[in-house]
Amino acid sequence: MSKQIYFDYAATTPMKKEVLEEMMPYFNTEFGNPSSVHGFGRHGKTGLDSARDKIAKTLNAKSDEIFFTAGGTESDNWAIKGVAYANKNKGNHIITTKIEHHAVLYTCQALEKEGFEVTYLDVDEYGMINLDDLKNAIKDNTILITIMYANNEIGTIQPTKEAATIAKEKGIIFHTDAVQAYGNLTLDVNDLGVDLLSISAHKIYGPKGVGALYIRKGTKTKQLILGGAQEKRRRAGTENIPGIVGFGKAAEMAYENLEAHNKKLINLRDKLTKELLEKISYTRLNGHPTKRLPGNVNISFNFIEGESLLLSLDMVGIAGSSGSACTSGSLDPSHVLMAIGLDHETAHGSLRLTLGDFTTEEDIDYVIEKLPPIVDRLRQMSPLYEKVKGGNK
Amino acid sequence: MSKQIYFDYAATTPMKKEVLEEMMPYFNTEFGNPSSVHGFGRHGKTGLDSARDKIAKTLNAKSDEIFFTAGGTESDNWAIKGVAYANKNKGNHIITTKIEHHAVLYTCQALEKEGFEVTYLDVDEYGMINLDDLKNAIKDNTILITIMYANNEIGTIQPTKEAATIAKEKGIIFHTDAVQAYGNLTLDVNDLGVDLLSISAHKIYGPKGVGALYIRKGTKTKQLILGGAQEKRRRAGTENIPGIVGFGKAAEMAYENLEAHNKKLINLRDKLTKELLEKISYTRLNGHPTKRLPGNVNISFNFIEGESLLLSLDMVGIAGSSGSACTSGSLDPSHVLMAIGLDHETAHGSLRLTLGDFTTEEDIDYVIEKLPPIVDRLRQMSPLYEKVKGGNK
Amino acid sequence: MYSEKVMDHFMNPRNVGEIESAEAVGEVGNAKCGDIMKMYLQIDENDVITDVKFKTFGCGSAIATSSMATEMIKGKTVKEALKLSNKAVAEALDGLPPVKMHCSVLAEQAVKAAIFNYAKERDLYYEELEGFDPTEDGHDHGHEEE
Amino acid sequence: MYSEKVMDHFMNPRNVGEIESAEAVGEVGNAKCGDIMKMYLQIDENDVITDVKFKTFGCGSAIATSSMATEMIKGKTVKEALKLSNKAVAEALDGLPPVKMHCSVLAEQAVKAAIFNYAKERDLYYEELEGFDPTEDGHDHGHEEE
Ligand SMILES: Cc1ncc(COP(=O)(O)O)c(C=O)c1O
Ligand SMILES: Cc1ncc(COP(=O)(O)O)c(C=O)c1O
Repeated sequence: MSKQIYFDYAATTPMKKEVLEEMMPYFNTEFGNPSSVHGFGRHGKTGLDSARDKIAKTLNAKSDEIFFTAGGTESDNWAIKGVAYANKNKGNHIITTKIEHHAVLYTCQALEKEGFEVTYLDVDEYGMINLDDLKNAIKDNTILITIMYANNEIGTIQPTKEAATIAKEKGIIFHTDAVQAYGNLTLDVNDLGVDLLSISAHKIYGPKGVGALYIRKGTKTKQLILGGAQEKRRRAGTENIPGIVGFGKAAEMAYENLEAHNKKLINLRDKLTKELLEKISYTRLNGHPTKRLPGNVNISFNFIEGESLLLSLDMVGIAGSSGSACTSGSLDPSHVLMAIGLDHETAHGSLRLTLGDFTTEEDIDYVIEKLPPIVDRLRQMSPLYEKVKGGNK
Repeated sequence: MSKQIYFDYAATTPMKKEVLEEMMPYFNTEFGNPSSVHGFGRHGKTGLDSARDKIAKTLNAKSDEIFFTAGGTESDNWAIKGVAYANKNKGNHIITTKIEHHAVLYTCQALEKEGFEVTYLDVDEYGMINLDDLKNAIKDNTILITIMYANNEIGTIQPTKEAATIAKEKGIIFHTDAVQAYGNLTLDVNDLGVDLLSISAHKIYGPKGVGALYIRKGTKTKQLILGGAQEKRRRAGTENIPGIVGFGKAAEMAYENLEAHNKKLINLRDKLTKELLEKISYTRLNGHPTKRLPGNVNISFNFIEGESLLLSLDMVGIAGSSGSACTSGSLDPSHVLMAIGLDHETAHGSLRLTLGDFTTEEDIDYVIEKLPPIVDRLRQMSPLYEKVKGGNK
Repeated sequence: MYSEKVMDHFMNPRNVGEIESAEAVGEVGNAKCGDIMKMYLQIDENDVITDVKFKTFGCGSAIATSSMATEMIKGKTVKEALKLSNKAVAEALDGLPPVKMHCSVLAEQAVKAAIFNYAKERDLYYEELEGFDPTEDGHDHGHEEE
Repeated sequence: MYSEKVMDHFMNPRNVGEIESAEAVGEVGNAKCGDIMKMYLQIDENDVITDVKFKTFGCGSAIATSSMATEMIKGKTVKEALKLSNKAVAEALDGLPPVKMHCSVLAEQAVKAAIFNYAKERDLYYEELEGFDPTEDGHDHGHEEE
């Protein structure tokens, strides 16, 4: 295969060369353990501190409110379990949504088994929560509200500030999974009023296996990973200095170019969406038409299944993703697509194409050219299509 | 400062250039998410599988018994909490030792707060457990024994096989923290009979922020990190493919050269120990004289404090570590040095010099030359020394 | 993740389509699980399957196993076709990933379902269909236990 | 982690040693916590500290603060020396890491302890020693709360 175009930036991103360059010295020159009393360690410490400052700056947080983790998943697990365990004297009720990432959802489910009570808010057809639902869900024993900033599958951006304001009025701790939003949207923890916020490096052209949790000063949490005194005794384990340094650089770069990045992505995103919906019948855009991540396109193609669509696209060098269960080996299609009201068949026929910094207009044109015949070929094979094709187009 | 010699390999190691080379393509070429249905993801998957095979091979384990984590700390936390929570229907008693790494110790202490019962075995003056103590500590409700393979401070190697055999006879799950032993000693999980074993990449010239947990097939455990379906649904989070690939390479290299590596280190270690003990009075070797890690030297210098010793060494380009509380900002000196029976003053005056693949005979000679006058200078300043110096030498 | 044979049968599936006046038609699977297979068999007076077509909604391996199954029963007698096992289909494709083995089960069942309907209409008895339930979809997506 | 001044006073400490017939000797700290400071003051009839020496068992900043404290009180009157605050010592060293601030407290207390003993022997009263307890070691290693 010659051409290979990446349309799966929401899954992970290639690391930028500037990020790798920044990391290089920390692999085998400035490689010391930052807790050590010697030059090798001090240099590591300097890299660590500077990355922490950079990330704090992008979030308008204080440096000592940023704690490094091994990724978005750990940040989510830590945020939720940490708040739940540290505040269980105050109550045992948690509010979240039906469309969270599994890192949040499964953590909440695990807490339910331990005796916590969890309310999973519904979302509308665009994947948007209803703020009145949130208000109504709050009870005297609610200790935590965790609502994702932007959805990884359908890109919908939640009214996070409004939700956090509701939480604050009631004195409830508010966490947001901003793994998809970070680096793509302006996030100001003070303006938003969130208490905890999860981010991950590999979604913003940084290294895999590195994330962070913002914890507002004064927020009561417990540790998830116990051991050494790293991260002010709140997250143990020898620090992944090269990774953290890379994260810092990636964060800095993302926010240097945010406006240009966004403008470009939104243009390409809207072109791709419009053309595909026009060119191919029996399709629908999933997620909110405008309140969505700049790089997210998610379309359902009726009568066909997502994995076969992905495989066919892969054969022409287009790398996308799907909410079909068949891509994950599980039975049910994406819980997000089900939550916005799709039937199983439509959910299985969903395609997510996510755009990023290396996506070009030609790439978009290439998809617009290649996708319609592929959809058509698969529909011709589908027993579901024959039932309708007599009728319309 | 010109010369800089690293004597802190037990804290962390520089990454080998071969390891970095192996990782490079996965940063921005083969960077895909291995769960994805496209070429970028498939290549990541290949790197992941091959690293898993390599590590399994070094432990004589099956590939599907190796689970990647973010480091030794997470592996320890997961092993202990995972077994404790999954087996609490059978009992709530755990046995460990007083000289474990904090990743084990603090996890056990946290479980105590949750209602588990923990026995902390004493060690003798060499840091060795007593197998009869272990047998006597076992109760009907014992569900887990966790004993470190080799100690990170004093290097003592435990009779792990014998301890695991005792556990097996009683049907108790056995975990060992082999973070320091891995890559330095031959470890065969089947010969040893351990059920879980923690390892970490950055201790063997691999990347920081990557570890693994060996879990014998059939061992009942619970997840620590919940979310995506990675690692056969047992450890969530987008896989750190470059890091894992580097770990695989580092593991392979460590075991290719094990014998030569060991022979060299033991020679240098014993020379350094012998010369320092001979040249400087009021000293003692901490840890077992022969059953110790090939690269570990740990000596207490009476009347002086470890951090000032480290600082002085750093000024002449020698990077070591100490069990003194003053290096960590905590009050009490190392729990390990206390457990082997040192008084506070002696524990505070301990120096750990750990040797590795890049240590040369000249480096050893340099320390032998530089250390005695430094010790002497600090002793001349010490109010404790004046009390004895009238008497002996 | 897929063998070359699977990819070949996915990209160039054999026997796609419908047979208007097929003697035997069977459909298995459901949209919930993401795969539906429909099989059309033309069967002559000697019980020989002279033609076979399929339509499949499903993943790559669902399409590939459908294609392979049709190839494997074409020209065979009904009794021989009933002996087609999912393992044989998977092996003919040089194997399937564990999570995709259910697709081969579905292909086997699609053939059986078609013949089941054929037999029912004609009041024929095939020992091989003893215990076969066309409403069971045999879905076991190979979940890992923790 | 340490300022250049701290490193200078650690590597080249001023006034190390003992004074055989010192008017005032004080010792604070303990081996458990890893730092002991002993201070010797020579005080003339006008209450002026004409010489001062120290011995310290402890970390780099314990040695540096001892050294700096001796420098700061040398030539001062006892009353002036009693005004020496730990903050002043730390500032004179261009600051100390938060976990090491207790070392400067110890240095302040070592001076006070010596003068306390001097005053006790001679039945002198210094208002600045009101409430001073030479057995308190003021150890707060600056632990982070979770
Ligand atoms: C919304 C969201 N939350 C959490 C995660 C988990 O992050 P990571 O892969 O860094 O563990 C992801 C991505 O996988 C995500 O998209
Ligand atoms: C014995 C032992 N266990 C666990 C760890 C923790 O490993 P990591 O730093 O990879 O989290 C270390 C090293 O810090 C160690 O020496």
